[in-house]
Amino acid sequence: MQKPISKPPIRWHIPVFLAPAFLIYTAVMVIPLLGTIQLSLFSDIDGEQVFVGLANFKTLLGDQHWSQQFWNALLNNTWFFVIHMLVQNPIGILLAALLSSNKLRMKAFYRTSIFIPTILSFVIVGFAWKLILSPIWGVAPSMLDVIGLKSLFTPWLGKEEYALTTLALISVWQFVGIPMMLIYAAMLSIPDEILEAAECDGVTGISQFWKIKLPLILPSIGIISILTFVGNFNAFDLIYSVQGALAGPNFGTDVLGTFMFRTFFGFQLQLGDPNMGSAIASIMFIIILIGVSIYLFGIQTRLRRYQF
Amino acid sequence: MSVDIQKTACSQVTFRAIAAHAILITYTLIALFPVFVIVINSFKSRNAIFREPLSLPNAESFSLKGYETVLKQGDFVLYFQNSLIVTVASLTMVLLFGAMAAFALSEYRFRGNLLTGLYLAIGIMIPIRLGTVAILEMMVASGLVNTLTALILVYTAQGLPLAVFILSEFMQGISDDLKNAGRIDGLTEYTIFGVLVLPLIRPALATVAVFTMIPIWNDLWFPLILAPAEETKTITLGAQVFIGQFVTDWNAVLASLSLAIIPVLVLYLIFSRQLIKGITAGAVK
Amino acid sequence: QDATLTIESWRNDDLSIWQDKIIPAFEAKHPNIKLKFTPSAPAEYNAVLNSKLEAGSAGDLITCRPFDASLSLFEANQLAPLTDLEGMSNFSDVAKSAWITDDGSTPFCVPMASVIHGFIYNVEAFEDAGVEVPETEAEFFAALDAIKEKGNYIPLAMGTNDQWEAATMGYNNVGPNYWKGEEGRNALIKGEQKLTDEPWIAPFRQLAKWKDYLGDGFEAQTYPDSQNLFTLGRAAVYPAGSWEISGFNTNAQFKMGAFNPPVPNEGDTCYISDHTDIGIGMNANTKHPEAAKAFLNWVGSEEFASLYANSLPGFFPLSKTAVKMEDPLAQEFISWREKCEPTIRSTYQILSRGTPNLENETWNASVSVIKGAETPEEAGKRLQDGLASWYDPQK
Amino acid sequence: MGSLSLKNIRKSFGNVEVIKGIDLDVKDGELVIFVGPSGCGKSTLLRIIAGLETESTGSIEIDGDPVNGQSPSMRGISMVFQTYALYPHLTVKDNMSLGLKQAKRPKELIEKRVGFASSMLSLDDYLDRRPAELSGGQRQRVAIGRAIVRQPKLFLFDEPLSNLDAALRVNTRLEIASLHRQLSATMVYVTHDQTEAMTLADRIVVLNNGVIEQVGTPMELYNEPKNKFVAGFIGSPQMNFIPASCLKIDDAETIGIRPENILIDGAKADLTGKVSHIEKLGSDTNIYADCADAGLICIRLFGQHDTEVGSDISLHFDRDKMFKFDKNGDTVN
Amino acid sequence: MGSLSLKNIRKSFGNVEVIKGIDLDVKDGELVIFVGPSGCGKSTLLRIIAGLETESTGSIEIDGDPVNGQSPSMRGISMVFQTYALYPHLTVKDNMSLGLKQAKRPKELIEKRVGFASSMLSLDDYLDRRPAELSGGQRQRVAIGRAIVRQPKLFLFDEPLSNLDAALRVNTRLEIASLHRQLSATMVYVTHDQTEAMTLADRIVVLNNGVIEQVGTPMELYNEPKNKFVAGFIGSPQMNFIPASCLKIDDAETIGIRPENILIDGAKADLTGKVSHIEKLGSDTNIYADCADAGLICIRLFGQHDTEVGSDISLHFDRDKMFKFDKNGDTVN
Ligand SMILES: Nc1ncnc2c1ncn2[C@@H]1O[C@H](COP(=O)(O)OP(=O)(O)OP(=O)(O)O)[C@@H](O)[C@H]1O
Ligand SMILES: Nc1ncnc2c1ncn2[C@@H]1O[C@H](COP(=O)(O)OP(=O)(O)OP(=O)(O)O)[C@@H](O)[C@H]1O
Ligand SMILES: [Mg+2]
Ligand SMILES: [Mg+2]
Repeated sequence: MQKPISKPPIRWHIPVFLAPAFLIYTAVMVIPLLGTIQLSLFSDIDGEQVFVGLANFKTLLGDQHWSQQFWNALLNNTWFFVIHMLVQNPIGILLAALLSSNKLRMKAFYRTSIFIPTILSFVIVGFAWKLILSPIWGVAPSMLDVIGLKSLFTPWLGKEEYALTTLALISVWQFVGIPMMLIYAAMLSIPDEILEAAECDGVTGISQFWKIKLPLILPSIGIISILTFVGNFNAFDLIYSVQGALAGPNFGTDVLGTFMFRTFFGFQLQLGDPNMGSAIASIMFIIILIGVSIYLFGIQTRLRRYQF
Repeated sequence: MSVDIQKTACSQVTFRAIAAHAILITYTLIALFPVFVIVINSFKSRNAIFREPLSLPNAESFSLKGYETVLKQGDFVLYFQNSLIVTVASLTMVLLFGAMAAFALSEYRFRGNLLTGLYLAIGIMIPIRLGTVAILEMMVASGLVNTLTALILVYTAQGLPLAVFILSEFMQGISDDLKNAGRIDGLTEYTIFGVLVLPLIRPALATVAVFTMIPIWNDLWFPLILAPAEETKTITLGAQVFIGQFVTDWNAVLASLSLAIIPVLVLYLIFSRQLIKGITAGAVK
Repeated sequence: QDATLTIESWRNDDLSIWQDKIIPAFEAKHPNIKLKFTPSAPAEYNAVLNSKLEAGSAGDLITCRPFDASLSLFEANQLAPLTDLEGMSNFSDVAKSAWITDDGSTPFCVPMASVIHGFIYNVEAFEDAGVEVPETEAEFFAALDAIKEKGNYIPLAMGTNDQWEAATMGYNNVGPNYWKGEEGRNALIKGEQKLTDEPWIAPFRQLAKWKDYLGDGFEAQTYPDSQNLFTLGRAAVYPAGSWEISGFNTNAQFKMGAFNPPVPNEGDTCYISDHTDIGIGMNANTKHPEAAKAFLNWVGSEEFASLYANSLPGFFPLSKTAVKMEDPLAQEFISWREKCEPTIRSTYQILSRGTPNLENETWNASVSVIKGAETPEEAGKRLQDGLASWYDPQK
Repeated sequence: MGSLSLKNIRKSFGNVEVIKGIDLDVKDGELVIFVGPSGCGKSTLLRIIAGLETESTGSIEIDGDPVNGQSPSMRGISMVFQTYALYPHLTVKDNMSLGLKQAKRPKELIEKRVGFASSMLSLDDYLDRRPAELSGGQRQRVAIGRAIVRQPKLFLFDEPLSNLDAALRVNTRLEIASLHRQLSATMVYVTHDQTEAMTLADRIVVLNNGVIEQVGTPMELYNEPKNKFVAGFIGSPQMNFIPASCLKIDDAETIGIRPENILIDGAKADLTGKVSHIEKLGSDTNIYADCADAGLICIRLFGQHDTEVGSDISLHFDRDKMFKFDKNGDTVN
Repeated sequence: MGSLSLKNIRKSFGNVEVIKGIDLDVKDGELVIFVGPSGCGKSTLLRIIAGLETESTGSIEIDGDPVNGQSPSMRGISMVFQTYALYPHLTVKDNMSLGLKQAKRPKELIEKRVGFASSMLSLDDYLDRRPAELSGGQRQRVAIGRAIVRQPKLFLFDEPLSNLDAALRVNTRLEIASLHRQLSATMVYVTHDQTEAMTLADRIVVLNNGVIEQVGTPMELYNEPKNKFVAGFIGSPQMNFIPASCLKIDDAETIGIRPENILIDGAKADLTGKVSHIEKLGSDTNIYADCADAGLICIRLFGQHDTEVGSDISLHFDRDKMFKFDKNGDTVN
């Protein structure tokens, strides 16, 4: 009995696997967000939403008042990101590397402790650090005093030149658990035997990290960088809870997130302007999209993945 | 001479271990110090908090006022329960659906693969908060306002992009031979996913679970907007009562938020037990 | 018929007062109406409320921010007009001004309370330094100097981290004495005065001098820090709003007094900021308009005024009928209404409708001036330029 | 029922063509063994048959039905992977029974089959261990067990015995042979072991560099190799190749003679040389003699022999058992 | 310089003791081969020597220095893993040179050594590939290459040739032997291949179930096995074991006779039976005869023979080559 040559059957499992995520995500996230993004092309004129094309963007980038705030926020954001990349990720990788070394005791304790800040709510983080760094209640000054560095103390959160860096470091403190966890998970999947082979080859300790582990976890580092990028350019809560929506001192800690929130939802007497707000959001989105695309097409495709 | 070599060898090993512990302990202290400050202060009277923020509660300054206020105000057990239901349900959906989508994207080549991946990744780039009004309208229309379902749906949507992104990366690390062995064993694609792939990416699932859980647990915004009713209040929203316009009841805030750490910590501990070394050991040559 | 009304509010602080006093009092009178007070955090209130109104899930009764925030809700047909509400007649035009259309024809919120600015001081600190309550600016600074000299107290408890205190309890606290209250404020609105004019620069000049009397590291000092600093007895004078009274009463262990903003020269008329702050309106889409109106009428009643004012000393009723305050500090604040001219905060009406937002700019400018990052003149010029960029009468 | 037919199969990885046109028919119930040098494409071919690798061109029929594009699970095959590919998170028992469970076979049947396989493979003591806790040979046995419990019509074995010790290897080999007979299943088998290939195969396929050099029964390949490559590949130690000129034979370029067909005989010496190295295997002895022009010649003697390294040796070749190859390496008759 | 001494090594995984007290001295420059059934602990012992597994008790000396607790890199060893354990992210070349680079050896030296190893292992064409793009045998060769380029004093090989084809296996074996001579390195080697063990080893260590059964030169083990286990393990096909009673010998429990020492001789029949199965290897023929009480007996004949399955056969045993074992399996002289 000769069966006809069958065409490859439709692989129904692919849509089945994709459907639930796709549907929920589209319905609850994409459609509402599209609605919002679309607002950026409209303007409220006498209570009517009127299509104005790219006028909002023109205002945002052209109007001196808006553009000044925008560039300030973008610059701050970039600095915020730079600090995370330079401080948070290396520390996270270092901690993960230490934790994943085989013979270490008390791993679980360290891992949990270091992760605790990450599970705190912003309200608590803001409160704790404001209390600690407050010049009034003396926690930080007196601790610096113990090591004889009291003269170094200034009200970091209140000074324009330090506030953003301080906040970024607080954020690093809070989120270092994330790169740590991810890298740790990646390191766990490296088979023991490869590391044993390296041991025999005399590739141990730090050079083992550089030459064996690091290349094997590179895809995870890529993910972390992109998550840091996306997370930082969406940053909002910490700054909001420590410095408020006006992101003081003198907008020294204003990032795109706070700028957008202020504009979109309004603040104090400033009424919310969803149109301008979504224009800012759209620009944020574009910035992030560019970054992510560079990663996806330029870097991720070049990162090799290894199967174990 | 040879004995010397051994000694240095040993001391080098111990030195390395000591250095590792030193770094980790230092960082642990940095990580825990602010938490310590919060916890000790939640047991002190208001004046003591600000007079001596660093000192441990003593007979004079010890006060459970914060905790009393918290327990008196509203139904905190219910809030806890709501938070837990929302978190666990959203997590389950995020992990399951996210892993399914990630599997489809990383395992099969099909037209539109990259595009679908990008589409799902877009969600990481815009805060879902921006879609609030439309989401709220949708929930009002479907009568889901003031139900936990509304929150669960939103958090699922919010958590999916990241989950898909991270999980598909990890799924590419699973040996093809292994999945092929399954196919030859007659497993369907669904069972390959459920029986082979899911258990093997446990560390990644745990990681994603932790990442997803935290913002859900700590979120204030959507509970405030979608489910502010007494019966559906979450713990974070419940704690918010103590943050006033001009007067903040720091005792109560500290107490309620210290209490709120515990369940996430427990969840975290549960998940982090899935971070196991050598899950794929012995699979292939 | 039976109805349950939900009240939207940003007043987390008042939750227990509503639950324990106000709601039972009302329900006793209207057994078929149930009330639910559901406050949200003040910082998110506007955003949350707007979203809910837009989606149609907001409560029946809505606590109103003064001026534009509520006006825009009314214009979007989300607040119901209250023109024919009987209770409205109990309020003066000034009281209603914060919640009425620009042409003054249609009110949309029942005024609930106002707050008065001034200074609260630590009586022990004054005794310690041997100073009297200041009447004039010169006396004020002399007193601060004396306290500073003595060194036991921080003269002024204020920080700039949160920004708004500098503007609200600084600029708008001392300012009315210079711009002569309503006179200056209206002139600004009409475009007859500019923010670069002396009456508007002078308050900045005073603020600039405050720097030396603030605590170490005031740049990072937050609003709760300032409150704590004062109530823990470490600071002598607290530039205040009357809303602090109840909190301070519970937390401070020492005797407190209050004085109105000192006048520039002896014998000048004093002006105070008596700011219309809280109103309450009706959701235009409520399912129980009759019940809601019943409640709003009750809010206009004397019973409510007295109940509210005495439960929340520091929030003063706006109705025409005088209310007797039991709290001495509150009584002190309200007594200024008799000797001084009241006005509202300069930026609140009309002037903060555009971008840049004058209120927010004033926060920022006040902080800069206190820190010395900007001179009073520069600050004034910046505010004026900003305002002129969108506000036609000032162009 | 389990026949297999490959037509002009080709496969490239990137630019490199590793399978260069394979045609092969395997009859139902036949056991065919692929041999060939490392990297010649045996595993790739097996994976193509299994449907794990898509052929670049060509067609595959199993049971007469074209299966191109069909998924592995539809093809009704079992495979033992060269890399084992065990499920690391499952116990030995679950590794073996997963396929049957999936097919919803009754519990008792599963028990029985797994019991049979595990006792046949001496895995009874390890049923509850996970792969990471097994030795290399034990893992390999689990992989075999997993394949055989399913009793499909077509088995694919990729070097299934390479990590087993001699005794176990012989046993397992015999078990596979009897399984083959019992189930009359078709088997395709890759091995490097001469003994395995010679004893187990119905037919051997010699692959080289992506093409088939010769297909035939073991004895055909041994006695009538088509060319020098096959002649050299089959038989261990390898056939000796001597330039025909050394032996004054002129109808060939190269002469091939198997080590076992060389006699040490001073009287009728075809070549003389010096003993350079001796390998004693107990049952046989391999003597390597250095014969000037002819190069190193291996002589295999039955039993144990003591010959001094460096001593002179005279070799006589059994003319009947000589192979002649032309310039291209093809056999000349 | 590269001597190795193990004293009372024991190792347990959880409750299961897999190495049960091993004492062994390996002289400098010696090539010792571990053989033993799958799962008997060979790899574990090797890993203990390498320092990858910590012994539960016992001491290890390399070069006379105790190395217990020392890290593998300090012990100056090279190891070929049974599972290869190649670095997946490095090319073949880098896989081999990483160790040398790490030791900061000069570039030219690295080039030279890698060049030597890769040509010895026929890997020249694959130097720029990554492990995932190699066949099983190629991977194994890379693993060998990685071990030998470092030229340490002690080599540990875990079944290094199991995935290579016969020809390559012989070559690589010879190369390892010559490497061994050239470097006078000490080598410990695990294999399942009889030929490899017999030809390559200076001494063979027979392990069984975590203990050493016998240590000796290949011929010692072949000719004078201490017990039935060793006798059965060394030699392929396996020695035949016959109840002594069948042959009417009473100073032993069991008689062992190797297949090659059985003659087919109607005249002097010790046993008769029926041919049940024939294996033709080309160079030899194995005949399996069913001999009633004595069971299945394997007879190995040199060359090719045609015997009909089912025909009667008479077996004669060479008395000199018979082994006698007592009840405990120990050899009786
Ligand atoms: N991590 C482990 N946990 C528990 N048991 C183990 C572990 N590793 C090995 N074993 C057991 O120890 C015994 C010895 O293992 P080992 O790998 O040394 O065997 P081997 O002699 O190398 O066998 P093979 O020839 O099959 O490779 C085996 O029975 C194995 O099941
Ligand atoms: N993914 C790949 N990419 C590129 N080349 C590959 C890939 N897989 C295999 N090859 C190459 O294809 C050729 C054939 O590989 P295959 O695994 O079929 O060999 P094999 O005959 O099984 O060898 P062995 O006996 O060593 O296992 C080899 O040269 C190998 O290097
Ligand atoms: Mg292969
Ligand atoms: Mg082993």
